[in-house]
Amino acid sequence: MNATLLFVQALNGLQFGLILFLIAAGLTLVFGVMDFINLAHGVQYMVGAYLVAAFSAWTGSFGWALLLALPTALAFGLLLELLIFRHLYDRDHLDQVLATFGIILFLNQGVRFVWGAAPLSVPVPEIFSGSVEIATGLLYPVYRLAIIAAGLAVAGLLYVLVSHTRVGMLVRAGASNAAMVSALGVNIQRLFMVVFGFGAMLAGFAGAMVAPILSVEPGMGDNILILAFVVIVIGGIGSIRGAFLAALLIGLVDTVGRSFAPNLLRLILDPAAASQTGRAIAPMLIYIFMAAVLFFRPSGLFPVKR
Amino acid sequence: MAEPLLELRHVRKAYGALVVTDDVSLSVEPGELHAIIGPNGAGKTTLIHQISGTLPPDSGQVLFGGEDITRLPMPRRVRRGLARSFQITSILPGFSALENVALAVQARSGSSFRFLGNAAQEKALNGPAMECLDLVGLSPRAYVPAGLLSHGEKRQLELAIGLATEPKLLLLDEPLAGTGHDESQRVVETLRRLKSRLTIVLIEHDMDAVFSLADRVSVLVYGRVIATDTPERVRTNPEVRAAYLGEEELV
Amino acid sequence: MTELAETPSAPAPSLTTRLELIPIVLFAAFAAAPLLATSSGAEGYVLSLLTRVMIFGIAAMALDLILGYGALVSFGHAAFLGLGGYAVGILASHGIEDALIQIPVALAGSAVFALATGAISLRTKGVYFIMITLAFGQMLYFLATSLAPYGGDDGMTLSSRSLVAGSGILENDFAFYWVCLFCLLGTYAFSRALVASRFGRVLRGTRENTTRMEAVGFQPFRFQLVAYVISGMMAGLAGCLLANQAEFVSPAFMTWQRSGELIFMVVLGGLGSLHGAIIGAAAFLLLEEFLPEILHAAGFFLSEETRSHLAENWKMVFGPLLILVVLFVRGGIMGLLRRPHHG
Amino acid sequence: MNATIKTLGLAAAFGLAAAPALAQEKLKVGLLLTLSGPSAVLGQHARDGFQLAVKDLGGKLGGRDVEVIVVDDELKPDVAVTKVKGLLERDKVDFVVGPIFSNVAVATHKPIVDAKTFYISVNAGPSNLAGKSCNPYFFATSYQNDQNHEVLGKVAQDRGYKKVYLLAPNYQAGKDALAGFKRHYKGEIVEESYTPLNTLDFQSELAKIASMQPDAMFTFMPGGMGVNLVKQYRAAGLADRIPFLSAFTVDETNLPAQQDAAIGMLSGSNWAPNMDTPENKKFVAAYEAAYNAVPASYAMHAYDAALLIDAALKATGGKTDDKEAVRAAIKKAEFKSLRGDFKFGANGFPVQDFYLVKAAKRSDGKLQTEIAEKVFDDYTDAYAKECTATN
Repeated sequence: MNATLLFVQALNGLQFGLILFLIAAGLTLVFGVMDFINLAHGVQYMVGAYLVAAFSAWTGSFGWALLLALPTALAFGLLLELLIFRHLYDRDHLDQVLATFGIILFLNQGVRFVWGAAPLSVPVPEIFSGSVEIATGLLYPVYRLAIIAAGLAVAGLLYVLVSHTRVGMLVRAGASNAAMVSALGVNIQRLFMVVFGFGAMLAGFAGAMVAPILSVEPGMGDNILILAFVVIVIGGIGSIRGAFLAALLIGLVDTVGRSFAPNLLRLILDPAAASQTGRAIAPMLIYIFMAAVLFFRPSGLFPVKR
Repeated sequence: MAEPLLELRHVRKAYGALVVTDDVSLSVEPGELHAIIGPNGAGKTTLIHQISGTLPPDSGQVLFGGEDITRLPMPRRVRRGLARSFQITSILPGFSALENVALAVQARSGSSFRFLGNAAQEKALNGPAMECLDLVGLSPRAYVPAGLLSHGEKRQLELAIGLATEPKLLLLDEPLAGTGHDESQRVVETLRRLKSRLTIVLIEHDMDAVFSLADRVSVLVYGRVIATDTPERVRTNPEVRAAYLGEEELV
Repeated sequence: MTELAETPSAPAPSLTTRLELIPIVLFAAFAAAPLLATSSGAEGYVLSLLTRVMIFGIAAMALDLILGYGALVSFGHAAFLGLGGYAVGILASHGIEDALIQIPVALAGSAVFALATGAISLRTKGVYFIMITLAFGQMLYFLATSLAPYGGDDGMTLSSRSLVAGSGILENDFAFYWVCLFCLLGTYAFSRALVASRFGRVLRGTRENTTRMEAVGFQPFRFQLVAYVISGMMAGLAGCLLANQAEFVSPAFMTWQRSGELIFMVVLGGLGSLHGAIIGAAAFLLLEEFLPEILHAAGFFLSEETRSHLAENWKMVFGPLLILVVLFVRGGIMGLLRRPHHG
Repeated sequence: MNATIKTLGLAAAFGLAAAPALAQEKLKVGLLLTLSGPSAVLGQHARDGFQLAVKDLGGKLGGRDVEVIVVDDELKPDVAVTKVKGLLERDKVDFVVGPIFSNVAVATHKPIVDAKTFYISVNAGPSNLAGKSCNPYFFATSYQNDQNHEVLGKVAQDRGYKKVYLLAPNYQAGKDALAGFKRHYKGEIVEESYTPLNTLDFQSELAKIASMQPDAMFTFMPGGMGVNLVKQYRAAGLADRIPFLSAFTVDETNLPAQQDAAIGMLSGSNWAPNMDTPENKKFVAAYEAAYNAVPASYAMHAYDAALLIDAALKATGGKTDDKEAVRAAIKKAEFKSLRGDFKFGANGFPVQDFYLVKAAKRSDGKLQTEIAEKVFDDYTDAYAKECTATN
C-alpha cells in the first residue's frame, strides 16, 4: 500500500466520481425541480454512448462524433419529454417509476434491435491515446486525465450556470419551492423542458466520454442509474453541490475501498479471513456508506427542501 | 386561583436573526377560554407549534399541569390531554367523518396493536365518536368521506377530532379561517357550547368571535406578549391599539 | 344518534359488495385451475406456472400491505424472498428438511431483518426511504453471493422439496399447488383482517396524513415498523415457497431488479386492494411468459423470420404497454375493473 | 428459421383447450439459452450454431423432421425452471440443449433429468454436474468449467513464470476459474484479486499490476467486463510488458468490440475458428455467411450438439422411446466433431484436446482466435473420478 498506488487509486476514484456526477447532476435537478423520478435517465447515458459509437464509425473521428452526439442526445431527451414525461409531472411517483421503467425496457431492447447484442467499441481519440508515466512502470492513460479535465470543466460550468444566471436562479428556487417559482409568473413548462433537456444531454455526454474506455452494450445504464440515485440521495435531492461531493465520495469509496479493504482488514483478521471478508464487503461498501449517511442525515448531506 | 393548566416560561425561538418567539411567558387557567391575538406575522402559529410539540423552542419551558413537557413529542403530549387543531385543515380525506373521529377515540382507548376484528364496527369506538360529531353538529354527515365535506364542515370535524382525544386543553389554530359567515356562526356556537367543558386556547383573526368568546386575551406582537387581560381591558389598552393601528377590527 | 354506529361505515355499500366479486372470482379461478391443468396435457407446466403466480402474489401482496396501505415504498423487498429461500436451502443442506422447522426459522429470520433494517429505514421519508431499503437489499444480495459453502453466486439445488411433518407430500405438484393456494388464501384473509383492524386503520391513517395521526396521539413510527415486519415475514414465507417451487435457491431471488418487479406488480394491479397485487403478479408473470408467443401468433401475416424477430424483441412491446397503462389507466388493472361500476 | 413457438400453453394456462394429440413424427428439441440482457450474444451464437447444423442436415435430425423451440432463460434461474417445465410438459421435447450459464444449469438440471429427458450442455459445465451430481441424462459437448483455465495454468507453469497476478469477478465462476488455474500452476501468486460482478473499470487493479510487476497475469472476465479489461489493459501500456492470459475473455463474442487491443493476447480453448479440418472450414464459412460474425466456441458446441443428436438417432433408427438405447448411442458419439478428436468420458463430459489460442487479425480485417499450441491431449476433467453414476 504505497503512496503512489494510493495516488493512482485516488485519481481513478476522482475520474469515476466525475462520470457519476455528470449523470447525477441531471437526475438531481429533474428530481429536485420537477419532483419527477426519472428511471430512464440511465438509458440516456447508454444512448449517448451508442450515438458516439455510431457517429464515430460513420465519421471516423471521435471529435466529430461527440459534436454530433450531444445535440442528438439533447433532441432525444426533448423528444422523450414531449412524448411521455410531460404527461407524468402531476402524477404519483409510482406512476412515474412504472412508465420510465417501461422506457428502460423499450430502449434496452431497442438498441439491441438496431445495433445487435454484442458490445460495440469506440477507439480512443488519437491525440489522447498515449499514457503518462506517473512513477516508474506506472502508466496512466492520457484519455482518463482528459475525462477528469472535462468532468471538472463541466462541473465548473454548471456551478456558474446555477449560481450566476437567471435560469440557474430559477432552477435553485424551483428545487426548494416549485410552487413559488410558478407563482412568480415563470413559464414553468419551459423551465422544465430546459432542465430536462440539459440533464439528458449531460447524461449523454457522460456516456459519450466513457464509450472509448468501456464497452458499449445494452443495459449499460442500469447499474449506473442505481449508483446515480445513491449519489443524489447522499448529496440531498436537488443539490448540485451535494451531488458533486457525493459523487466524488462514492467514486473514492468504491475505488479505494475495493483495493484496500482486504489490506485494512488484515490488520484485525488473519490473511485468509481478511481476503474472504474483504471480498464479501467490497461490493457492499457504497451501500453501507449510504445507509450510514442516511442514518445520521435522513435528508442527505445538503438537504434543499424544508 | 388554582395552579395554571398550561404555563409558558420565557419561551424563545429564532430563525437566524429573526426572533419569532421572544421571551414569551403565559399562563392558562383551568376552565378558561384564552385567546391569543396579534397582527399577521406576530408569531402566533409558531407559538402554537411549540405548545403542541411540532417545533422545539430554543430556550424556555412549557409546563402542562405542572409537568415540564418542553421536550416531549406531540403524540405524548396528546396522551397527556393536550390536543390541537390546525390552521390549514388537517384531516384524513379518504376516511369518513366518523372514522376520522373514531381514530382519535381509538388513540386513547386501549391498544391499537390489535390485528384482528373490524375496527369500523367497534361500538366502543363509534359510540363516543358519534357523540363528538353530535357536539359539533356533524352527525348527519358521519358517513361522508371527509375529503368531500365543505370547508366549514371540515373545520367542525377538526374540532370533533380534537374533542375525541378527551383533552384537558384544546389548542385551536384559527378555526374560523376561510369559513363563510353562516359556517363561522356555527363554529362559534359550537365553541360556546364547549367552553364550559374544557380549557381552550384560541388563536383567531376574527375579532368579533374572539371578544364574544374569550375569558382572557393575550396580544402577541413581533413575538412578544404585550398584554394579557380581559377582553374589555385589552380593547382599551393603548399599546395594543398602537400595534393594531390602521387595522379596523379593533375600532 | 349512536345506533347509527352499528351500520357499516362505507359510504356506498353496494359498490363494495360488487367489488368483492373480484377476489371471489380470482380465488375460484385458482381453485379450478388444477382440474383444467389436468385436461391440458401439460399439467406440470401449468401448475408450476400458476404456483409461481401465487407465490409472487403473496410477495406482491406483502408489499402492497406497506405500499398501498402505508405509503412505504420498499425497494428491497426481494431480500425477504431470498431470506425465506435461503432459510429453506441452508437448513436442508444441514439435513433439516421439515417445513415445520424451516418456515418458522424463515419467518423469524425475516422478522429480525425487517425489525433491524426497518428501524433504521423508517427514520427517512420518501425517496430516501426507497433508497435506504434498496441499500439493505443490496447488502443481503452481496452477502448471499459470498456464501461459498451454499453455492455463492450459482446458488444451490435442493435435493427435494421440504417435508411436512416427515412426509414428502409436497413432491406431488398438485399437493404443492394446494399448499400454495392455502398460503395465498391465508395471507390474503389475514391481510384483509389486518387492514380493517384497529392497527390497519392507524396504518391507513398515517398514509393519508402523518401529522394528523400524531396530533391525535399516535406514534406512526411504531405502526409502520410493525407493518414492515409483518410484510417482511409474509414475503419471507413466499421465499420459502419459491425455493420449493424452483427446488433451487440463488442470489438471483433478491436482485434489485426483482424488488423493482415486485413494486411493478403492485402498481400494475392497483395499489391498496390486496387482490389487486395478486392480479398484478399474475398479469406480469403471464405476460413475461406468453407475450413472445402472443406476438408470434399476432404476426401471422408476417414472414416466419419477422415473426420470430418480433417474439424475441417482446420487451419492445412490453415497455410501451406499461407506459400506456400508466398514461391511460389510472389505478392499474383494478382501476380498469372498477371503472364500469362507477357509471 | 424453424423456431416455432406454440400458443398451446397459453390456452392451457387459462384452461381453454385440451391439448390435441400431436402427431409424434416430429422430433422436438428445446434450446434453453440466455437471449436477453447483457450476455445475450453468447446465447445467440449457440442458437445460430444449432440452427445452422439443423439447416445443414436438411431440417432433419436422425432422419426425423425436427422442431426447434427456442426459449430465453433471461439469466434468471427461477424463470429458467418454469420455462424448462414448459419445454418438458407443454412442448414435450425429446432433448434440451443449453444453457450458457452454470447457475441456470444447476437450477434446471433436476427437473430435466427427473423427467428422464436428455440434457446436452453447450457451455455450462459446473463441477458438481461433472462430479458428485453427475447424471446419466446429462451430457456436455463443451467442457468442464475449469478446463480452459487449467490450460493457462499449465502454460504459465511450463513457461516458468515465477509470479502471476490473478483477477476474476467476485462470484462462483470467478472463484472456480482461479482454482482451475492453480491446479497446474505451482509458482507464486502475488495477488488474487476479485472485482465486484459487472465492474466496468479496472484502473485500480491495473495500477496494482503495474506496481507489482508480475511475470504474467491471468484473468477470467466474460462479456462486457472482458471488453473493458482488455481495452484498459492495452491503454495502460501493460499488454506489451506483462503477458495477458485469459479464458472466456478474448473470444469471438468479445473480439468485435475489443478490436486491435486484443491482438496477441492468449487464451485457452478446445477449438478455434482456424482449426484445420474440412468440416470446420465449411462450418465457419457458412456461419459467417449466414450471421455476419465469426463463430465463437458456443456456436461450435451447439453445432456439435446437433450432430450428436443426429448421430445418436441414426443409430436408434430415429426412435427416442428406449432411453437406454439412446444413451448408448449418444455415448458412442459417432459423429465428426468440428474440433476433431471427441469422445465422452464416464461422466458425460468430453475427453478432448485443449489448445493455447491467440487473438489475431485475419486478412479480411476480422478478428479471431487462432491455435498457438496444443497443451493437453485427450484430457479428462478433474471431477470425473467423483462421478459414481453409471453413465
